Amino acid sequence: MNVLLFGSIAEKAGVALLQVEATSLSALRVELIKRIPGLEHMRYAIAVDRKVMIGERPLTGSEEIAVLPPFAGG
Amino acid sequence: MNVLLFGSIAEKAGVALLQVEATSLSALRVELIKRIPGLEHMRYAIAVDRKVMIGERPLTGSEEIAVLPPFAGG
Amino acid sequence: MSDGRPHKVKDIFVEGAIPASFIAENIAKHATRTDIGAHEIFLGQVRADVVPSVQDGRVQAIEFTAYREMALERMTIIREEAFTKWPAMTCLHVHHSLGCIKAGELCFMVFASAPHRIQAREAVAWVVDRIKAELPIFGREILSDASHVWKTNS
Amino acid sequence: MSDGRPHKVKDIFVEGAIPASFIAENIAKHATRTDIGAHEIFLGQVRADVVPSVQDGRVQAIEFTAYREMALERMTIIREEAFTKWPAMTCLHVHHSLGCIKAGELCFMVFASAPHRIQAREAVAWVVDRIKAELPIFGREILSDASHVWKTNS
Repeated sequence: MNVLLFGSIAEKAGVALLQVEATSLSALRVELIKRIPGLEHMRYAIAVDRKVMIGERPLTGSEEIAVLPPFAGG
Repeated sequence: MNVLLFGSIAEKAGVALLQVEATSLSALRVELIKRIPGLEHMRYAIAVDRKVMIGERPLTGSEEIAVLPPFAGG
Repeated sequence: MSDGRPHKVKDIFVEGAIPASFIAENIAKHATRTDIGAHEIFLGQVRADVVPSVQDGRVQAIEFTAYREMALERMTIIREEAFTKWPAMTCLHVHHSLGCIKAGELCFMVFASAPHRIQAREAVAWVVDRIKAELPIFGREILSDASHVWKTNS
Repeated sequence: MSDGRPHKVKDIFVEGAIPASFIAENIAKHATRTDIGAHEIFLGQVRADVVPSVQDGRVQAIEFTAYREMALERMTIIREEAFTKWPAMTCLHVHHSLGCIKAGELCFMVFASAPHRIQAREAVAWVVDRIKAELPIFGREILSDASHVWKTNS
């Protein structure tokens, strides 16, 4: 699945888009920490289909996934 | 002393300035009711030297007196 | 921006409606003050209210008058109190129209700037409420049939 | 003004700083709405903050980026909730800059109009706070030495 990266997280990863295989949110988290250096020390949220998700849920692969650093609007 | 009139009170009195003799605020009130038709039925405040005064106080005649209808600024 | 500080009596009154361009100029002047993070602006606009006591009565305009000297004295006190309550506030600008202001036109502006939004937001709300309650400004509402009623802040 | 009503997804993003003249045009458009009595406007301006973690570090500009689709979806929800909470509100306009905005320039506007001031005031405060907390907008603060830090709303 496509994973969109933003702000400081895109900077750390060096890219704004990752291709990741994961069938659940927790599996995705594990995969992201492997792929993005230093992510485990950063504050971030994961959005699934444009909604911030907390906890566990299955993923089919058709979702729009995004990794979001702290917001700075306004 | 000079008494400044404003808004609806100046309209009722037909003038914006009255000459009144009064040695206290209560005497001034009595005089104003004689001189301004319908004042007894209106809401108003009296300012002495640009401050709204409640109750009684003596007047020397050198004060700046104003009769103020309800405020409508903003 | 130094004229936004307290301690001198500033004339808040302008003859006629406040043009939108005047507000834009006021905003633009603050670009040099890079310690500002937030502007809060309140604008009063004349409403074409229906006046139920008059048949077909609708406000066309308000003619504002004021007891200028007392209004400016009260405004100076309110301004000083505002800077005491919100010491981080960078500046505070107040303007009120005198004369005949038509429905849809602007008659009142309170504009506060501060490093952070809470100070500017609270100061504007407080200053607007104080001005409406305490400044001797009077409004004659001119109705469609050329009669008039006197506006009263509730 | 009909575009100020809820229910469609509006693009709040503008490329570059928000010019003061744009705000003036926005204000002037409301002159035909004579049911409006109050406008409340919040403006965010880029602050030249000192960044203590960087020697002589001072913010020169913020480069804003956003997860546009999610931001516009969230904004549509916030807008609809605002009109539910303040049904008398006449219109609500929101703009946020993307790209590089220099210190002293405007990057954010929330503009509410209503018959009475309380509705406009409360709606602007609430909408500003919701946007800061919920819209996926990111800010890269460019410092005097060309290094950068990432801005975080606290």
